[in-house]
Order: sequence, then C-alpha cells, then structure tokens
Amino acid sequence: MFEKRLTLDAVRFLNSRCFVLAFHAPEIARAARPGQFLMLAASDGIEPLLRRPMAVYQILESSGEPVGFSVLVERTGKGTTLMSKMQAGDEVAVLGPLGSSFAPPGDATAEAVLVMGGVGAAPFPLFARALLEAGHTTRAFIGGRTSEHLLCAEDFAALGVPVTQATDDGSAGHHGLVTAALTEYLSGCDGPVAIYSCGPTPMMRAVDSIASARGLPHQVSLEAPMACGIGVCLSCVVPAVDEAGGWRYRRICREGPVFDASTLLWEHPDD
Amino acid sequence: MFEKRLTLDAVRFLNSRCFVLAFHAPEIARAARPGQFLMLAASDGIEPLLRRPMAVYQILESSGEPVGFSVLVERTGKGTTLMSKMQAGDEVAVLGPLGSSFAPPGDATAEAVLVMGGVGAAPFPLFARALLEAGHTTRAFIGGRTSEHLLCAEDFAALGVPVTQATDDGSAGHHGLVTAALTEYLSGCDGPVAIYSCGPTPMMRAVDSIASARGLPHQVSLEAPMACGIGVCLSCVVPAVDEAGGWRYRRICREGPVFDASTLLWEHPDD
Amino acid sequence: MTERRPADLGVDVGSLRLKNPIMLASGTVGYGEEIGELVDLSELGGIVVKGLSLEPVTGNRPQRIAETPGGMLNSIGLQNVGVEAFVRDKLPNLRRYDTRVIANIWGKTVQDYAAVAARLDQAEGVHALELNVSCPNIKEGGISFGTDPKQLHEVTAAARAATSKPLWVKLAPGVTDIGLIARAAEEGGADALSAINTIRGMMVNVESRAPMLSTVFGGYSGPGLLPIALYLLFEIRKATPLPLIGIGGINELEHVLQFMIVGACAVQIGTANFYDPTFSSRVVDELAQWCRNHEIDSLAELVGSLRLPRQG
Amino acid sequence: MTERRPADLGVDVGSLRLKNPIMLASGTVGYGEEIGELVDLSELGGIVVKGLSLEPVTGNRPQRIAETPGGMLNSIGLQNVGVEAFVRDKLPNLRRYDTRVIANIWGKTVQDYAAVAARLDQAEGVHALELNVSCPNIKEGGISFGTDPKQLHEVTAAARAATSKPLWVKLAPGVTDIGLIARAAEEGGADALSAINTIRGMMVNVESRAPMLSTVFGGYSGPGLLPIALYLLFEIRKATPLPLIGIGGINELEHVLQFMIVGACAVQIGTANFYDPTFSSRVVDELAQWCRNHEIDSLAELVGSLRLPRQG
Ligand SMILES: Cc1cc2nc3c(=O)[nH]c(=O)nc-3n(C[C@H](O)[C@H](O)[C@H](O)COP(=O)(O)OP(=O)(O)OC[C@H]3O[C@@H](n4cnc5c(N)ncnc54)[C@H](O)[C@@H]3O)c2cc1C
Ligand SMILES: Cc1cc2nc3c(=O)[nH]c(=O)nc-3n(C[C@H](O)[C@H](O)[C@H](O)COP(=O)(O)OP(=O)(O)OC[C@H]3O[C@@H](n4cnc5c(N)ncnc54)[C@H](O)[C@@H]3O)c2cc1C
Ligand SMILES: Cc1cc2nc3c(=O)[nH]c(=O)nc-3n(C[C@H](O)[C@H](O)[C@H](O)COP(=O)(O)O)c2cc1C
Ligand SMILES: Cc1cc2nc3c(=O)[nH]c(=O)nc-3n(C[C@H](O)[C@H](O)[C@H](O)COP(=O)(O)O)c2cc1C
Ligand code: FES
Ligand code: FES
Repeated sequence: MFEKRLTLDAVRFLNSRCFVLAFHAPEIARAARPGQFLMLAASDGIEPLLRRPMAVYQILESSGEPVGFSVLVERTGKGTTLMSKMQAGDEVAVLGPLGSSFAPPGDATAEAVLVMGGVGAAPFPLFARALLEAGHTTRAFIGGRTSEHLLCAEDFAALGVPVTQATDDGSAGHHGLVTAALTEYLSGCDGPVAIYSCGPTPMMRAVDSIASARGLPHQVSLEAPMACGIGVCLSCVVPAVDEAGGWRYRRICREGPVFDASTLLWEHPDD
Repeated sequence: MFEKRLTLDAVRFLNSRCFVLAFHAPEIARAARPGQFLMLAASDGIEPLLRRPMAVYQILESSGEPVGFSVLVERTGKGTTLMSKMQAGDEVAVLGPLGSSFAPPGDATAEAVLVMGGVGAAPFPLFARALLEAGHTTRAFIGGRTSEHLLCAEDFAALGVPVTQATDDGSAGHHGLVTAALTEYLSGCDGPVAIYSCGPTPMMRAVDSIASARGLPHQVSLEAPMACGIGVCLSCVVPAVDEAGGWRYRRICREGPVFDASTLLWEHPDD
Repeated sequence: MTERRPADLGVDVGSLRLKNPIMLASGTVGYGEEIGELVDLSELGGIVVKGLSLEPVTGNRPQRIAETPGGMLNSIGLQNVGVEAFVRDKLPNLRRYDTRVIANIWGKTVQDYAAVAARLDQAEGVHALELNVSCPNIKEGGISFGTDPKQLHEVTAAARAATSKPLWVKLAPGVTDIGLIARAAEEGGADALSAINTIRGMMVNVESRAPMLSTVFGGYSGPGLLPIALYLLFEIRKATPLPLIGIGGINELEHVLQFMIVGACAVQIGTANFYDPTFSSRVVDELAQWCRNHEIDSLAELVGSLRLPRQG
Repeated sequence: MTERRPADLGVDVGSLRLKNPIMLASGTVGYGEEIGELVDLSELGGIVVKGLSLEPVTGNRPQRIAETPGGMLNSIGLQNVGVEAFVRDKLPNLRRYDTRVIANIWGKTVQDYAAVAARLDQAEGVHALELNVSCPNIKEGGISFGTDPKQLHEVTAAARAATSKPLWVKLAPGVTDIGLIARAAEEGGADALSAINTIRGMMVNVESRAPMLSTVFGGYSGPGLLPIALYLLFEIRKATPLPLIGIGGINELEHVLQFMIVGACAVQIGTANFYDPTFSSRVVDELAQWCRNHEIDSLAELVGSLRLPRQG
C-alpha cells in the first residue's frame, strides 16, 4: 500500500452521474489486484473529512507496462460531487491499493459469471481481463435502475465478454431485476460455474441465494462507510462465521472487500 | 449592500504575494465609495468559515459606466492563500459595499496627503481619483517592509499623484519609516493639509501623532477580525470617544472602517 | 415532482405559532436592523434579538473573535444597548415585520432577569422571552445559572413570575447531565427550551503565545457544534415533553431536518448568518420544496419522528 | 534560516521520556500493525494501542461511524482482542520499534481495570498505561467512570495499586467541572492526564429518519473538537500540576504547538491518522524545523508558555 499525492491525469464523463478519474502511478498500478480499492481524498481540507473508498477500475498501461490506474465514480453525495469537479492537473491524496481481491475459480474449467449492479460494476472489467487470461469463460450480468445506471457494458464488449443487461424501469435490456436474468441463465448451464457479485446489498443477497441453492461458489465485494481503509478504526465491520462455528466481525477494508459469500452472515446474529 | 455570487473575471499577480481579483458587478460598482470594503468568501465550504474583508481597490468602467470592481489582496494566511488560487470563471460569494468611506478635506483648498503601509494602500488609488476630481492636490507616501510590500505606486503615477516611497530594509525608496518622510514633507508645507492613513496600527498611530502635533485633520481606515461585516456580531469594535465625553465601542465594519482619527482611543481606556 | 399546494410550514412553539420553523439566533443578527437590509424578516418564523440586560453593557475588550477549524469563538461580553433603549429605539423597527420577535435576556442576578422580563412583558411586539442562562450568577460565586439545576430553577421561576409571555429557556452545553438541567427549567415554568448555546473553546496564537481572545476562552459556535447540539437535543427530548428549539451549527436544510426529526419544533440559525447571510430565507424555500417532494403536509409529522433502532 | 544543530524534541511525561511529543491516539491505529506499513513508528514519541479489556470484545453492530461537518462520530464499542491476545500476538511486533508503547485499558468494573493493569504490569515493552474512563461502570448504575470524581478516584487508585508503570488517566469531556475530575485522578495516583477523549455527538439520516449510528449517538472526534480540547486542557492545567497530554482535532503543526503552549508536554494524533495517515511522522519534521526557525533548543521552553492577558 502506498500513500501518495497524485496528479489527476484525465477526467472522462460516462454520463451525467458517472465519470472516470485516471492517475499516473506506476507503483500502485503494479501492485493493484482486481477487486482492491483505494481511499481518495475529495478535498484537501476538512470537509468532507474522510477519504472515499473507490475500487480500482482500470490499470493503465504504456508499452505493456502498468503505469497508472483509474477509478469509476458515481456522484451520490458531498465527496463524489467534489470529485466530479476535479480537473486534470489537480492533486489528489490517494492511499492504496487496499483490501482483498477476487480470486479466479478454483476449478480451472469453471465459467465465471459476474453479476453487478450500478457502480458495483467498477471492479469487474479488470477482473474479467484476468479471468480471460487464466482461460475462464466469462459472462457479465449488469443491472441498474435506469439505462444511466448500467455501467461497463462497453468494457466487457471490448474484451469479448457476453453481457446481459437489465433495468428496473426497462429503459434498457431486460425489464426487471438482473437476478431474474441470472437465474434463467443458470438454469441452462451444465458445467461448473463460479459467481462473483458487487452492487446493492439486496442484489448481492439475492445472488447469494441463487448461488447457494445451486451449490455454486460465490465471491462478493462489500461496501461500508470507512474512516481509515487500512483496518485500524474498526468502522467497516460485517458479521462473518468464525473458525469455531460462532461468528466474529471482519473488516471490509482489510479482510474484504471481497469475501467468500459463504463466510458472511447476511442477517446480523443478534437479530 | 448587495449579497451576490459573482464570477471572477480576471486574476492579476502584482508580485509573489499580492494579486488583484476583478469582478463584473455593476450594482456594487455604482454603490461603492472609496474606503469601503467587501466581505469575500475564500471557499464555499466551512474552512475557512468566515468571509474575508477586503477594501474596494478599483472601480472598473466600460464606456464610462461603472461595471465592476477589483480587490487587491496580500496572501498572508489560510483564506488569502485560497484566494490566490482562484481562477477566472470561479464563483465567489461577495457582500458589499460595506462601511464608511473617506471624506474629501472639508477645506476645498487643502492638499490631501495619503499615507499607506503595505496592502493598506489598496483603497487609496480610488480615493485619489475622487480627490483629484474634487480639485485637491494629492500626494502619496507609501511604506513597506521591502520593495515587494510597496503597492500602488503605478496607480498613483498614472493619476499624476506624486509618490514618496520608503522601505524598512532600504530595498526601494527611502531607507526607514514612511512617517519620517512624511514629517520631513510636512515641515516644508505651508497651506492646509488633510491626512489619510491606512496600514499597520503602529504606522497609523505614528501618523496620528504627527497630524495631531500639527493640528491637521486625519482620517484612518482600521482593520480587525470580522465575522459578519455588517454590524451584527459586535466582533470588530474599537474604543472611541462618545458624545458625553466618555468612551464607547464603535464597530469598524459599520461606523468604520474609516474614522476621524481624533475620535479614536489608541490606548484602551481600561489600561 | 408533482404540482401540489404549498406545504404549510407553520409550527407551534407551545402557544406561539410561527409561520415557519426558521428563526435567527440571538447575538448573530443584532436587533434586526442590518440583517433586515439583506433578508426580509417577514419571511422568517422569528428573530431572537441580541441578549438584553437591564442596563447597557460595554462588552469585552477586543480581540473578540477567532476562527477555528469549522467554527468560531466569540467573547463579545454580551454588549447590548439595554432593555430601555431596545424598547425605545429598536423595537419599533421590528414591529414593522410580520414575524415573531423574541427577546433574549440575561442578568447577573436573579433579580436582574426578573426586572428585564417585567419590562418586556409590557413591550408591544415582543412575542416571547428567551433566557440566556450561560452567564455567571455574581451572587452565587460566579457559577453559571445554566450549570446548576437549583439556580436555573430559581431564575426561571423569577422570570416566569414577571411575565405572562411565552418563556423559553436557552440551555448551555458543558454540563454532565443536560436532562437534569432541562427538567429544572421545566419545573421553573419554562414554556419551551432552546438548545444549545455556545460551548467553551479556546485558541492560541503560536507566535505571540497569547490566547486569541482577550478573555482567554470564549463561546464556540458554527458547523463543528452540530453533532453535539443534536445529541444534547436528543437527551433533552428524553427528559422533558416541552417544545424544543434546535440551535447549533445549522447551515444546510438537512441540518434543520435533523433537528426537527430529533424533536425540535423550530430552529435558530446563528453563525451561518455571518458567512452566508441569506441562508435563513433560502432555507425556508428549500424546506417548502422538500416537504412538497416528500408529500409532507404539516411539519408536525416531522417533529420527533426519529426512528430508534431495535435494541440489540 | 541559520544552520544549527537539530533541536532536541525529547520531552518528559513525568518519569517517561519520549523522543518527541508526537504520539498516536488509542483507537485510531489499532495495535500498530497496519499503520506501521505507512509510518515508521520508531520516528514517533509513542503509540497508544486500542483500548484493551480483560476479555476480547465484539463491539457494536454497524453502522459504527458517521461523518459530521469537520469531524466524525464513532461507536466502535471498544472492540478489541483482549489483553492476553494483545500481549501474545501484538506486543512482540511493537517491541521491534524504538518508541514508547502505551496500553490504553478499560473495564466495566473497578476490578476489571485493576486486572488488566496487573496483567500489563508484567508485559515487557509496555511503557505506560492509559486508563480510558469514558465507559459506564456497570456496578454503579452505568454512570461513566469519567464523570464522577468519586468513581474516578477509585478506579485510578485500583489501577495504581496494580502497576508500578507510569499511569495516565484519559479524561472525558462532557462534565460540568473538568478541574474537579482532574484532581480526582491526581489524588487517585495518576502520573499524567490525557485530555481529551471524544465528546458525545449524534447525526440523523433524514431520509430514513434513523440515527446514523446503530447506537444512536457516539463519540465526536476530529478538527471540530480542537477548540474544546484546548479549553479543557487549559482548565485542567489550572487544576493540577500533573504532566498533560493534549488530544483532540490535531491535524496541523500549529495545533500541536497550541496544545504545548497551553500546557501539554506531549500530544496524541487521532482522527487525522484516518484521513492523513502520514501526518504524524510529517509533523515531527515540521516541529523540528519550527524549533530551529524559532531558536528553541528544548521543547520544555514551550510547554505551558501561554501568555495570559493582563486582567482588565
Ligand atoms: C470497497 C469500496 C469500493 C467502492 N468502490 C466504488 C467505486 O468504484 N465507485 C463508486 O462510485 N463508489 C464506490 N464505492 C462507494 C463510494 O465509496 C461511496 O459512494 C462514496 O464514499 C460516497 O461519498 P459521498 O461523499 O459522495 O457520499 P455521502 O453520502 O456524502 O458520504 C457520507 C459518508 O458515508 C460514506 N458512504 C456513503 N455511501 C457509501 C457507500 N456506498 N460505501 C461506503 N461508504 C459510503 C462516505 O464515504 C462518507 O464517509 C465503494 C465503496 C467501498 C466500501
Ligand atoms: C476593512 C478591512 C479592509 C481590508 N482590506 C484589505 C485589502 O484590501 N487587501 C488585503 O490583502 N487585506 C485587507 N484586509 C485584511 C484582510 O482582511 C486579512 O488579511 C485577511 O482577512 C486575512 O485572512 P487569512 O485567512 O489569509 O489570514 P488568517 O490569519 O488565516 O485569518 C484568520 C482570521 O483572522 C482574520 N484576520 C487576519 N488578519 C486580519 C486583518 N489584517 N484584518 C482583519 N482580519 C484579519 C481573518 O479574517 C480570519 O478571520 C482588510 C481588513 C479589513 C478589516
Ligand atoms: C457572536 C455571537 C454572539 C452571541 N450572543 C448571544 C447572546 O447574546 N445570547 C444568547 O443567548 N446567545 C448568543 N449567542 C449564541 C447563539 O445564539 C447560538 O446559540 C450559538 O451560536 C450556536 O448556534 P450556531 O452554531 O448556529 O451559531 C451568540 C453567538 C455568537 C456567535
Ligand atoms: C474510531 C475511534 C476509536 C477510538 N477508540 C478509543 C479507545 O479505544 N480508547 C480511548 O481511550 N480513546 C479512543 N478514541 C479516542 C481517541 O483516542 C481521541 O481521544 C479522540 O478521537 C480525540 O482525538 P482526535 O480528534 O485527534 O481524534 C477513539 C477515537 C476514534 C475516532
Ligand atoms: S475502514 Fe477502518 S477498519 Fe475498515
Ligand atoms: S464584523 Fe460583525 S459587527 Fe463588525
């Protein structure tokens, strides 16, 4: 992990809410694994105070060497609004790469099915590249509230990864939940499949029901408000099973953000 | 007084510490009088929280009509450092014009002698223009720590106002205090003279001793930390004589910043 | 956004109806003269004037303010024109507005409070009194009225006896148990509680090694106070059923809503008047818009609607 | 700037010498593992580890933090590995650094505190204990140890009896008279006082109308706390001659200097470790530079050098 003041190289808007910030940072680029994240400062001052966690979206290369990275940000609140006003040349404090990463399927012949909702798509194009390099057939299911919330379809297309899209309002792709499309697809599958998901919690839970019902391995990338991003504040915890058969809190920033879904307790054990 | 979000028209650096911010604002430009000030926000957020008081430096005209104004800022702390990074096109919250203004000499034949230190020069070029229009011979004494701290000499030159400069370190003009040059000049004066000063408090006090000793009218422009700039917080007070022969606090932002120096108590009455 | 009739922003602070919950806090708007040039006071729920005492008060010597990260300190020293000059010179102007005028009052003894309250009881155009109890009781060893339940009860009861107008008591933070203090004010006869006044703070000039304020420490106000004020309001809400007025750090609509959800029927804007002087009138419009968007017909639906988590 | 020998940044907290006054505050750096990847702990005066209890503690359910204007709230619930696991698994790594390791400890009863202190008295590489007294005493109706002079005296004395290591007591704000509390800790046998812990705060999600924290309110920390902490340190300085450690909102060299001028011989950096994780090591260099520029040979010249204004 590196703590750096980086100069913002480029800003690219995907739509009115989502944009990509690209940084030159060879050390971070070399170290980053798919699914990891960074803590980005939204301002140099005290408002907002805390840095914002953002998944590594792209690793940028020059002559085949990793030289930088980008993040894909959705404007939702104070910090991301300030980020949306950043311009090339601005300095941004960045800490990363942080946390765990997606692991390719244990079964070398397994198909990887990536299920994502909204900006939860951000880590998947990079992971898809790694999956393809490792020889896994890969497929993407992208959900969003409206067509504006469908992200990364072009990235998958460029990689040759087949994409199924669904929107809540039917403005693009299937009308309905992406999990419906997933269920339908899995019903027609014979071979080994490994599932990966990132998005709103209800979506990930639904994906996990589907995966469990079929006995498929499932890795999820979780979100929580984070103060430090490195494991020292204990703010970002999620209940998970422990070795002794009980449960314990795990830190999303350190043991996660990517977890084997079977280790998580979707219901809090105190409920 | 107007509360506006203005678009910054232009930024011009005079030296490494001082710069001019120019705004298009016809209403403020029409209303502003020499010696008045504005409260400028250094940021849209909460750090720094309070706006910064700045004298009206220039009234900008187009086809002879007032259409805007500028302020001359010296970078000294947090707020002015942020201001030094502002760029044309930025939006800045501005409240003004505020406070009292310099009054031309009561005696129509009097010569006006303007004594200024550092960025205390800012209000004087505008006032000099008004004095010249009213037919007063006008002369400027500019003091500063180093040549970098001598401001507005070109403005006076452009108006044809004779300038005497002095620096503490001798890097430009007389070596020593501007008040020494002032004393020397006044010793050779016969006709009626009115003194105006703005700068560090010790300078203004020294000027006041010189003016009082000679029985010359003296107007000063004071500074104090200000929260509101409009008279409601009572933070910016200075002790002054009152009608009953005692003393009372006067608000620098409302009854000032320009005061008849004879009404001020340079020593706090409680000391 | 559907086109609906404008939301009714009226709220009741006990028997006193405000046209909307947005008031200007004492000490941050003088007597309404200067701020009236920037904000139409008739658009606001009310204005609380600078703390009035029996006699005019000179106040502390400068330096009276200092900036802090996300806030400011003040030690104005309760400079004011005195209650007589207020009634004579300032109140006539305030009567021109269609808004509620609340007189913030203070004293150095219980008798002072009672005397000021009695004087204002007669004053036309003063709709309520707000006791600032963050001042030392010089007869009781200089302990602040607001930190001692017994003294607070006494001063509230004395003011209560002196006026039939609505009586608000403005609580000070910096006490171990604010609920105890709130109940003392209630039992003393308060009609509503305002919370909170400034909390004590200090800053030092590292070059001169002197405190930034002439009085060493002063009252901390502004955005940094917000979470403290919300918490104290929550504690006060648990302690008493009195109507509450939320104060502390408000500079966004969301802050107004937070105070109301926790239990305030109205709020006061303080320090924001300095750095964003038209915020108060803007937030009235924003509140109306928010209510329309959320299909809220009356703000009473909002007040105290906090959803507490299940225990666990 | 003249070329001079480097300033000596060493300071004494009672009998414990620190190589410089910059420490990392409890709860913001875990047990030094992760932060050690970013900051060379040997460059710092010390590290205070996350509050330890007799048994491991799970902590509160999420959501555990919320941002505030210029600060944050936390309600971690004192999650920790317990004192045994600390000594076994965490301390060996900390012993590798040439710095002071301070164990922050807490309990639900006086006996808990004493037991943890006794266990750590034996632990090699723990240079001092810091009592976190911002926790409810479950045997005394849940009143926080830090708000009641009697209980504070008792818990301090119990810990004092259990260890011969330097004993620091970390005071909680939110009390009417911090001087009283400080003296109780002194009389209980504290060697130094740390001030301050977080102050209570609350924030509400206006859409869900629920508190942002699962525990409704939590501890407020960060820049907004600075002026409050400086003021309380000033009051504590007046109340007791004990060495003081300043904590609260520090994120600039100037804040460190302010605390020292008011009377702290050392400081702790808390929340800044989250949003500016290398600040602590940077500020050591800045402090050295400042001392050189100001021709200060020993920080003792700075500590308590506050220049109070003449009375008037
Ligand atoms: C591991 C991880 C990876 C993420 N990757 C991305 C990404 O690639 N692209 C992207 O757009 N977003 C991503 N997010 C979510 C992103 O961090 C939040 O949208 C962002 O913090 C919101 O900040 P704000 O100031 O705009 O919102 P506000 O609502 O103003 O934030 C208030 C506070 O809540 C926190 N917060 C609010 N929403 C979230 C959230 N969903 N997750 C965590 N903290 C939150 C903020 O960090 C802040 O502390 C990720 C979150 C995590 C935990
Ligand atoms: C009526 C008036 C007119 C002024 N005109 C000019 C001008 O034309 N050009 C110019 O460069 N400066 C002018 N000043 C001074 C200017 O306001 C301060 O330099 C500025 O506020 C410093 O802000 P800062 O954040 O950079 O400094 P900081 O030291 O970080 O400010 C901390 C706090 O102290 C206040 N403060 C610090 N120095 C002063 C000061 N000298 N006067 C008032 N408040 C101060 C700040 O406003 C702020 O609240 C004027 C001041 C007044 C009162
Ligand atoms: C400069 C200043 C003067 C104040 N004067 C008074 C006063 O006279 N009486 C009073 O009850 N409160 C006074 N207050 C406190 C405010 O009314 C308010 O309670 C406090 O500032 C917190 O709100 P805020 O954070 O919105 O400013 C004053 C506050 C400031 C900043
Ligand atoms: C997330 C978090 C956890 C904390 N945990 C502890 C703790 O276990 N023991 C303790 O004494 N203080 C704890 N504190 C308080 C800090 O040590 C410090 O006193 C406080 O945050 C004020 O300093 P700051 O503003 O620099 O953060 C914690 C603070 C935070 C933000
Ligand atoms: S964000 Fe601090 S422990 Fe995870
Ligand atoms: S700055 Fe508020 S009264 Fe002058």
